[in-house]
This record gives sequence, C-alpha cells and structure tokens, in this order.
Amino acid sequence: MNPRYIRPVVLCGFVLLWQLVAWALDSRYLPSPLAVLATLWQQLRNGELLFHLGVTLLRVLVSFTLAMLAGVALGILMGSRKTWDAWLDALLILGLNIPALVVIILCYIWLGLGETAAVLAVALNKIPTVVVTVREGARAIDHELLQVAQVYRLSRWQTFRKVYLPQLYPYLFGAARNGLALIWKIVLVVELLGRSNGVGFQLGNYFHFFDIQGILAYTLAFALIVLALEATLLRPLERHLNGWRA
Amino acid sequence: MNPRYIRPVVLCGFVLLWQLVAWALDSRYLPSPLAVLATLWQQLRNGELLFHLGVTLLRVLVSFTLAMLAGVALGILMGSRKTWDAWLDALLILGLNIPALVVIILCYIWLGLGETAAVLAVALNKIPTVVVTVREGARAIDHELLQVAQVYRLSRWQTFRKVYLPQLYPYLFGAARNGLALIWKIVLVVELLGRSNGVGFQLGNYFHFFDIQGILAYTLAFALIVLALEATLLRPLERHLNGWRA
Amino acid sequence: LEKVRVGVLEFGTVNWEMDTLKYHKLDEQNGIELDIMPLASADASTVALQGGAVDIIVSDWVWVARQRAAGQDYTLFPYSNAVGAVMVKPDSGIKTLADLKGKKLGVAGGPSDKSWLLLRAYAKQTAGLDLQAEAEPQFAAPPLLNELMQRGDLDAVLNFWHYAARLQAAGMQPFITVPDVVKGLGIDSELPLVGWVFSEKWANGHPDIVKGFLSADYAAKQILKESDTEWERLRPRMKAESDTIFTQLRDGFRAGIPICFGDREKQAAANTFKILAETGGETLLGTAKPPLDNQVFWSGFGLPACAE
Amino acid sequence: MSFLSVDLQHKTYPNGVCTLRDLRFQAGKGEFIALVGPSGTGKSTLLNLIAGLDAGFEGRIDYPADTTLSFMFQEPRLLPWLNVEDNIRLVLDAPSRQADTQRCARMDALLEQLGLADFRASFPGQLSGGMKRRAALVRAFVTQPGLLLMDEPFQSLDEPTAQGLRQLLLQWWGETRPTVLFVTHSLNEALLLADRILFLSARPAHIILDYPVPLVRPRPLATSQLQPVRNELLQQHPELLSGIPTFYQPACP
Amino acid sequence: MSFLSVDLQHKTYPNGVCTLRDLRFQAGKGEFIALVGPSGTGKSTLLNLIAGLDAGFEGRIDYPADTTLSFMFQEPRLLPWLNVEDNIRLVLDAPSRQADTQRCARMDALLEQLGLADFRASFPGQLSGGMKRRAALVRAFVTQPGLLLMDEPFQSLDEPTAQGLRQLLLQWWGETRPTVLFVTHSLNEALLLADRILFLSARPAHIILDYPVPLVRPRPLATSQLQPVRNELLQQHPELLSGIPTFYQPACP
Ligand SMILES: Nc1ncnc2c1ncn2[C@@H]1O[C@H](COP(=O)(O)OP(=O)(O)OP(=O)(O)O)[C@@H](O)[C@H]1O
Ligand SMILES: Nc1ncnc2c1ncn2[C@@H]1O[C@H](COP(=O)(O)OP(=O)(O)OP(=O)(O)O)[C@@H](O)[C@H]1O
Ligand SMILES: [Mg+2]
Ligand SMILES: [Mg+2]
Repeated sequence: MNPRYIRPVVLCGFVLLWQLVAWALDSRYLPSPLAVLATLWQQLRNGELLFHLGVTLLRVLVSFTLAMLAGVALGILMGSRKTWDAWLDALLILGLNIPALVVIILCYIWLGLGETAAVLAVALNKIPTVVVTVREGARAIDHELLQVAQVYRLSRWQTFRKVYLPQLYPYLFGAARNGLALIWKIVLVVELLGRSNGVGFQLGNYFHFFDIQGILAYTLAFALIVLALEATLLRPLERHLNGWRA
Repeated sequence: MNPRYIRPVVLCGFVLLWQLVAWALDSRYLPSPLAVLATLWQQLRNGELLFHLGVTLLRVLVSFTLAMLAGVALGILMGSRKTWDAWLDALLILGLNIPALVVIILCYIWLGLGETAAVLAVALNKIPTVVVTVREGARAIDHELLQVAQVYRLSRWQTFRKVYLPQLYPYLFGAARNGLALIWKIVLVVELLGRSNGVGFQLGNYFHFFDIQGILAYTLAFALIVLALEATLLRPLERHLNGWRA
Repeated sequence: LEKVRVGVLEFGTVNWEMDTLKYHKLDEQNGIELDIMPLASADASTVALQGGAVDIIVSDWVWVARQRAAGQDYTLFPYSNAVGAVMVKPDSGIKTLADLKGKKLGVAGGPSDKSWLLLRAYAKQTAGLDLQAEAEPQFAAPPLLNELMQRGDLDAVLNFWHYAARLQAAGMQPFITVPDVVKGLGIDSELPLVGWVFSEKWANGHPDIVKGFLSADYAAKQILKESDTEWERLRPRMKAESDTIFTQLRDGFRAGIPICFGDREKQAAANTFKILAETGGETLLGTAKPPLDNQVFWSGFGLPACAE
Repeated sequence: MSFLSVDLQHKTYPNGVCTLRDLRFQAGKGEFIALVGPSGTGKSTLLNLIAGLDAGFEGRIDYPADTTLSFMFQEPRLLPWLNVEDNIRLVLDAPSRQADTQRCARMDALLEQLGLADFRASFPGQLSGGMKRRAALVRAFVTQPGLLLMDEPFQSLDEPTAQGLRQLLLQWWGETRPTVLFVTHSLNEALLLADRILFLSARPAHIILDYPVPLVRPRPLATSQLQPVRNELLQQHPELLSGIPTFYQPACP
Repeated sequence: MSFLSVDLQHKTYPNGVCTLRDLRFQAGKGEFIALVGPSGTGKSTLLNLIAGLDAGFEGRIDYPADTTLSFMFQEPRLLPWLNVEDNIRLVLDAPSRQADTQRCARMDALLEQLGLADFRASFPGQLSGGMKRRAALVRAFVTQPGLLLMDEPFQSLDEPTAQGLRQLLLQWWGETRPTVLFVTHSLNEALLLADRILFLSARPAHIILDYPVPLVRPRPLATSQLQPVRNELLQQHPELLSGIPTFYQPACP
C-alpha cells in the first residue's frame, strides 16, 4: 500500500474497531466513537471545548518551550563536561523523581494560585526528563567531527548548528515527542488541583461524574491536535533532517 | 576536587541550604530537612514506610520490566521497518497522548480494582514513551556495521547483542532513567485512585491534611532509593559500557 | 455472617464512624461482617464502586441522580447533614453576600459542587449577585484552599465542613453555612446531602445486609453522639493538631448526624434539586432532569427516631 | 569449471547513479583475481553485490550457497565498542565456525605477525589508522573463507609492512586456496599477486581488459623485476592507466 | 628563519602508550616537509598536536598565532548530513574567511578538477571511498592556509588521479607557499614533493634521519627517474624502510 495512505487507513480502522467493540459490549464505560464525536461536536458548538482547549494549549506551549530550552542547555552542558555532570547529577536525579504532585503543590503555595505557578510547575516537572535524554546524546557526540570544526576555525554558532546539533536530532525528537505527552499529562493534574479552566479542570468534572464520553471527547480533541502536529510539522521535519540517511 | 566526592558534597550542600532556607522562612510549607528526617525515621520505625514503599517498589519493578520489554521490542521494530512504522505510528501517537487518568480509570473498570489493573495501567502509560525514544535510536543505526555482521554470518542473537544493542545504549539509558521517573509518577496516581496501600495512597492521605513533612519524607525515601540505584547500578553500568569512548 | 465491603477515605470522617462500628463489634451484632477498604481520594471510592471492588461508598445524591439518569441503578441512604460553610477572616469586612463582589472566593469540589451552586442561587436571589461572574471563584483542592486562605491569598473560602472546622480553629469565622443557604432558599427542612450509596439491585438481593449495615451504622452514630470517651479513643485517627480543632471536629460531626428522613426531607431534596438544575444546568446533571427520581433514596430502611 | 559467475546488466543506485553496466566475468575455484579501475567507478559496489549486501541490481551472481565469505571492506569497519581481540573473536564465534583452540591459536599467531599482540585489549579508537586496518586484516584472515573479497586492503600501510602482508596473503592463499577478488589501485601489487587482472572502465564500469598475468609463482618481490611485464602491458594498452577514460559512456536504461 | 618549531619531550596517551619521544625539528616558512615512518608510530598524533587538537603532551610547539590551518585527516571526516558542496561551504563560511565570489569560483574549479562537479549535491554516504577523499581534499585546498597538514592524502586513489593531484598540490603550493607537513608511506611520493623528508623511528617516534631532497624543481614525474636518488638513499641508510626497526626502544618516563 502507498505509505501515504497507511496512516489514515489505520486511524479509520481503529475507529471502526472501537465502534464495533462498543456495539458488542454496549457498556457505558466504552462509549462508541459516534457518541464521543457527538459530544465533541456539541462542546465545540457551545464554545466550551475551544475555550478550555485553548487555555490548556497555551500553557502547554509556554511550558514546553521553557522546558526544552532549559533542558537542552543543561543536557548539553552535563553531557559534554564531566565536572558539571558530577556537580549537577545528584540534583538531576532528585528533580527527576520528585512526584509531580509535590512540585505542583509547592509551586501553588509559594507562588499563589496563578498562571506563573501552573506553567512553572509543569516546566519543572519536564526539564529533568529532557536533560536526561539530551545528556545521553551529548555523551555520544563524535569528537572527530568536532575536531574538523576546530581546525577550520568555525564560529561557535556554526559548530553548534552544523556539527553538534545534527548529532543530537534523534535525541531532540525523542525528547520533544515524549515532552509534549508528559506536559499534557502534567498540565491536567496542575489544572485539576488549582486552575479554574483548561482541559484538566474539565476532565476533573467529567471524572467526578464518571462521564467517560466527555473525557474521551476532550482526549480525542487533544490527540487530533497532536496528530495534526505530527503530520504537518514533526514528521516532515524529521524526514527532511534525516534525508542523508536514506 | 576528586570527582568521587563531588556527588556526596553536592547532596550535603543541598540539604544544608534547604535547612538554612527552612530556618530563615520558618514556614510550615517548607519543613526543615531535620524534621523530614525525623518523620522518615519514625515512619521507618513503625514499619509503615517500609510496607508502603515495598508495595510501591514492587509495582514499579513489574511495570518497568513490562514496559521496557514491550517498548524496546516495538521501538526497534518501528525504527528499522518503515512499513511497520507507518502502520503503528498513529496508534503510538494516540497512546502517547491519552491522559494517564483515562487509562487508569479504564483499566480499573475493565479489569477490576486489582494489582493486574494497576500494573497494567502503569505499563500502558509508559510503553509509548519507550517506543518513541528507542525508535529514534533504531533509525540512527549504522548499517555499515550491520553489513559486517551479515558478511561474517553472525547469528541473529550475536548481531543483536554485539552490533545492534551497543548503538542503542544511549537511548536505552535515557528511556530507563526517564521511565523510572515517569512510572513512579504514574504509580502514585494509580495508587491514589484505587489501591489501599503504597506510597501514592500514603501521599494522598498526607495531602488530605496538607502534611508536607510527611509528603517530603516519602519523597525522600524514594529519591534515596533511586540515588542508590544510580550509584550502584546505572552509573557503573554506563561507565562500563561507555569505556570505549574515553 | 455476610460480608459487606465499604470503601472509605483512610483519614476521612466516615472512617471515624466505621472505626467505632468495628471497635464495638456492631457489625457482628447486626449479622454482618464489615470489610473496610481504605482509599486515598474521593474519586477512588467512585472508581471502586463502579469497578465492583466495594459494595457501599459515601457520595451525594446529585451524583446518584446523575448516575441513575445514565442507566446505573445506584441509590442512597442519608449519612450526614454536615456540609460546608463559607469562611472569612474576622477583619475581612465581608458582612453580606453583596460584599463578596470582586472578592477572591476559594471553592472546594469544583464548579459543580452542590454547596457552591446553592450559594450562587442564594446570592442571585437575595443580592442579585452572580458570584460566578462578579466574584473571583478559585477552584482548587480542599487542603490547598485551606492553606491559601490561611496565607491570606483568598478573601473567603467555601470548603467542606471538616476543613471549615480547621479554619475556624485557626481564627476564621463562618460567614454563612450551607444549611443557612438552604433555609434562605425557602427549603424548610433538614437536608442531607451525602449518604451511603449502593446498587439498588444488589440491595434488593441482599436486604438483610443493607438493613444490618445501616442499623449498625445508626448504633455507631448514637455512640458518637453521646460518648465523649469514644471521641478520645478516636482522637489519633482525627489528626487534630489542637484541642480546639478536636472539639470543632467533634461538634461538627455530631451536628451533622441526621435525625430523621421522611417525606418532608425527600420533598426538600426534590426542591433543592430543582434549584440545582437551574443553576448547574447540564454540566452538573448530565442527562438527569427534574423532578428528582424517587428511587434516588433507598426506602428499605428508616431511621428509628422518626419512625412514627 | 567456474566457481563464481558474475553476469550484471546494470546496477543503478536509487539516486539515479549508474555504476555497473554489462559487467560479466567468471572465476575458477581458487583463482586470485585483481580488480583495477579508476576511483568512483564501482569496484566497491561490485564487491557489495557479490557479498549479497545489496540485492537491488539487474543480473545474476552465482556461487555455491555454502561458500563462507570474508570481506575486507575499504574502511576497517571494526566495532568501536569491542577491543581488538573481541572484534576478532566475534567472527570466530559465528555459528558456522565455532571457535576452537586451533582457530584461537591462529588468531594469536596473526596478531603477533601483524604487530598487534600488545594491542589485543585496545579499542579501535585507540589505534592508528594502519593498525585498524591490520586488525581488520586479521579478522578477514582468521576465518577460513571459500571466497575472499578485499577492497584495497594494504592502503595506508608503510611499504615494508605492506610487502610483508602481501607475502603472508600469498602464503596463506597457497595453503587454503580460497577464491580471491582483490581491488587495488597499484598495478605492481596486482602483478605481484594475481592470476588475472580485470581492468575496469570509468563509470558505468565494465571490463575493458581481462589480463592473465604472465608470471610464474613464486614471483619476484622487487618492483624493478616486475617492470618489464608492466611496461609491455602499458605499451599494448596505453589507455589502461591514463586517468578517466571517456571512450565508453553509454546511459543506463 | 623558522616558522614552525616542534620540541617534544614526549606524548603519552592516557592508557600509557608512549608515541612520541624526544622529537624535535623546525620548519621554515613555505617549506614542504614529508614525514615517513612505520604504521602506528605517531605521525597522526604529531599532526594532531601541531593542529592544537590535543594539549596533553610534554614540550612546546610554536608557530605564529594568526596562522590559518588546513588539515586533511587520515580519514575524510566529512559531515555525513551535509552534501559535498555544503561540506566545503562550511569551512568557507568560517568567520576568518568570509566566502566571497573568488573563493566560490575556486571551489567550483576544484570540484571540476577533482571530478566531483556532478556530485555537489550528493551526501558523503553516496560517494565512493576515493570520492570522499577527493571531497576532503577540496575542503583542505579551498581555504588558503598558512600551514597545511596532510595525513596520507592520496591513498586510496587510482594512480593517474593521484598523480594529477600531486601536480595540482605542487602548483598550488608554488602559488601561495604555505608550510606543508605531508605524511606518506610512499618514498617516491615524498621524493617527488618535499624539500625535506623526516624519517621517523618506530614507536616511540623520533627523527632518525632529516633528509633534504637533492632534486631541483620541477621534478621528474616518472618513478623511474626518481630511482637513482632513491637507491642512493637506501644504500646509505638501509634501515630506513626495513620494517619496524628495533634499535631504539627507550621507555617513557
Ligand atoms: N586515543 C588514543 N588512545 C590511546 N592510544 C592511542 C590513541 N591514538 C593513538 N594511539 C596510539 O598511538 C600510537 C600512534 O598512533 P598514530 O595514529 O599517531 O600512528 P600513525 O603513525 O599515524 O600510524 P598510521 O600510519 O598507521 O596511521 C599507536 O600505537 C596508537 O595505538
Ligand atoms: N549509497 C549510494 N548511493 C548512491 N550512489 C552511490 C552509493 N554508493 C556509491 N555510489 C556511487 O556509485 C559509484 C561507485 O561507487 P564505488 O564505491 O563502488 O566506487 P569504487 O570503484 O569503489 O571507488 P573508489 O576506488 O573510490 O573506492 C560512485 O559514483 C558513487 O557516487
Ligand atoms: Mg571503493
Ligand atoms: Mg596515522
């Protein structure tokens, strides 16, 4: 099959299967995709979905950017300098393993129930995971190629852009994909605990009443956005950057 | 400074700083490390901590193993076979971006409120992130070295063990570290929502009374375990495997 | 002895009662064996009930009404009348509902919380104030709200009774309680909001268990109502930081013990439901619509005090 | 009787570069064939096709299915995470040739002969360019292949070492008689080693001369003694080493 | 006047391998020096030290601080994710030498001369071994360095191509007169190109003969005409190319 059609076919197949299973089980814990779509549509029409999704996406965007910038910088530092690694490693492990809940609560308490606290809490949860991934990449850097850059006196920026970064791409893509997913998971908890809008806030409501249909409708909306992002941005970018491997 | 001492020094420095800040602020939202240690000790003495921590660690262990095995297998498959990637990619993105909460609820409802459901829910949350990381590694595999294996007719297992896997190590370490952290985060939610023991259950109770001291005591206990794991297992292993890079 | 599995918050108020029940072997005396499943969050108990891990949990009748409308046959028997209160600082200057305008008001339980909806209806009715739009409601987890209130980040907070009790011990004052609000809305009766929730089908299949459990629970309540020594025994469970908090919690609990549940109360609930439906709309009720389904309340048991 | 038969219509890479076209030859069992041709014509490509590493071509390549292969690639291609000894043991442990004491002794002898005995425990990153190449040679020699493919094996080695290795190769070939395809840029080397020399044209490569070397073995080692044969060959075929010949440039289909 | 002065007590790698010991020489500005020595002795190590890529040694290496360098490594070391043209442009765009039209024209000419004009857009992975090497040569030539380090640059190229490149190198050296250090295993190549040949001992490397080439420029291109000089040299110093000499093996401190 032409690979361009595989993805849509898989998605349709998935929805179809879901519909069939939903019919067969006829359980309120597995609403049919049609019902979920209906809820989605209704929420879309009355504007709630767009509002909450918009708010959440904004938070995701800001904290994603923050976390990637800080995480990549720290990851490269720790991966390329042994001393920095030794100094920061223990704190990294601590940061990595503090429960999200703790960070969120402390942020809310110290910074108040505001956007700053919310976004910061998410970013803080995310940064260590980016560092861990990128650090591995920086450790695996090919020094022979860096020597080329050094001998020919490339500027720091050129060396970074053309020699260093391309070796990190696989790690960056991994970190970005996982990062988006993790942030989305944490933003929900953050919103559940202390915001008055956003998808997490809505999901909290739905969860309280066990409205799985509503939960799935919001999940679907976010998943569709990520799928679109994959198809229009991440995948083409990755294909472009990996052209030389073919 | 001798690098062997840096890590302990950093940890002590961190605790000292924390103690100072705690004294200066004198706020119940930032209990001093001494107070936290006291709680830790008390919980240790009365056996509660060991019990809950033990239960949680067992869940972490089982779901970590499950998730790494499934994730690495799928990641290699998708990274090395374009067709499989096209077929599974959309589902991977969906799996990656389903909120943890949704998976957990559905597992509990469909499988009943038992250990199977808990462990499965955690593993399901984790698998896609392993796949995403390992897939990038598999895409970056050096085919020239695989050709050596092919020409000299190495067995499949040898090829995998000696030629393929070493190229994946950086990705595997990234996935393992992040995985441990993520699983720990999710296991807490899982326990919060449907188990009668474990650290998540205890943290929920502490949160109920806003007992930050208790929360930090449990956090500390887990962090210490991970730090020990890093020092005795992960770091030496990584150093051993990376010996050739020196 | 027949087993009955009950899901309760490990450190919630319900567990005090269960502890007393167990301690005095009231379950055996009533022909059942109580099996307590401790849980760490309110949502965990609903998951447990729907997942079939427990037979009985505590929830509220709006939740039951909504689940029934969605095809679940849950039913409820009153457990407590104690609900929340709006707490303010003594020097906050908030005297009337109108003073809440533009104030930061913490709300526990989310925008669909019953107390919050009733408060909104009341404010609308008496002060013409739309709290949702004209005050600044902040929805957050109850313990977090308590802390933020004590830090002065909030001007007022609507919280569950045992959290409110702690705030009162910390020097805050109740500005208005939910019973006040209910009364103000013209509902002239005791109104239980939370209760034991179980499946109607299961209850019909095991009427003796339900009866036994509810009787045992009633007996436990009576002990807690009368005996101070019993409270001393429970004290470690309550995690009361001070005597004041301890007393507040004890008295609050006692005040919430329902005395009677008859037609009058059911009517009150139906009226309240109408108000909730107006304020909360579909977000709150889902597919449920007034009038309130009669079967929401379990009729297989009556409180002895109003048997007549 | 022919052991290896190559009959290629053409090999075109996905990006459209046509490297081999109408390239045909046969090799007898135990024959030593040298391949000489300009840089970038398709010599390495040809060896890849013969080794079965690339199935995207038009034509046929036949040799007995149970033939064991050794391939000395153009670059050493050692596994950087295995030390010299482990790199060699890896191919010794392959299922088709369980490492026995005899083979291990052979490995030790080869490491000694190639001056790597002190570097058994070194990782490839700690070796010089020539040492990596020597380690790869040990790897190729230690297994006893029926078909040996060598892609400029002695480049980047100093003359005495290279000369010693040539002798070693000849001696070993005399003992076990594998069929050898040997790519080189040095006509002298080809004259010294091979039974036949196949001269390849520029891309797309085909054979412009199939030259049986008219020298008896053992052959003279000094270059000066090869000179007459070399001169005669170049006199008859002046185009052979005249750089990139342009007289044959058909397009691929 | 000396341009480059090398005065090394020793260079020992962290794993204890001692490669250079008491190695001292000076090079005048514009001098062309060839380095000849057995495989694994420390020639690449020496070039690395001179290029400033490794500071872990005892001794001094001096040359003017503003000297621009080119280094043709032993392996091509192209960036695999940049195509041929971008690999070259990368060094053209370095801050010290902004790419101007003249330099770009130079790049085009070189690509043409080295037969890579049709492969500007190819990635290194799509080139043959010799083509990669030629691309790396373009990269080294296109910048106009004051000090040019070349580590066996013409290995793995067919003879006509290599010969053409030697001429090109000589012509270009005549025009811009960089100081050149040229590692080679071919005595003929060294005799053809260099003003002086430094013969290195086996590891730990030091200079066993500093030989000024007694030939006027332009020199004969045919090997046969170099033969008398070569023979005389080898007669005087029979140990030079006799494989790995063992007469000097002091331990490092
Ligand atoms: N990174 C390293 N770590 C340890 N030892 C090294 C390292 N690099 C090189 N060596 C050792 O230093 C010695 C000299 O290496 P070098 O690469 O300089 O040799 P060379 O003269 O260039 O040889 P060739 O002609 O084979 O390229 C070798 O014995 C090698 O094992
Ligand atoms: N993977 C590839 N994709 C596209 N073209 C390729 C690929 N590999 C080789 N080529 C092209 O095929 C031609 C022949 O390459 P090959 O490596 O076989 O040459 P060669 O004869 O071995 O040359 P050399 O003596 O320089 O090693 C070259 O023009 C090269 O550009
Ligand atoms: Mg080749
Ligand atoms: Mg070298």
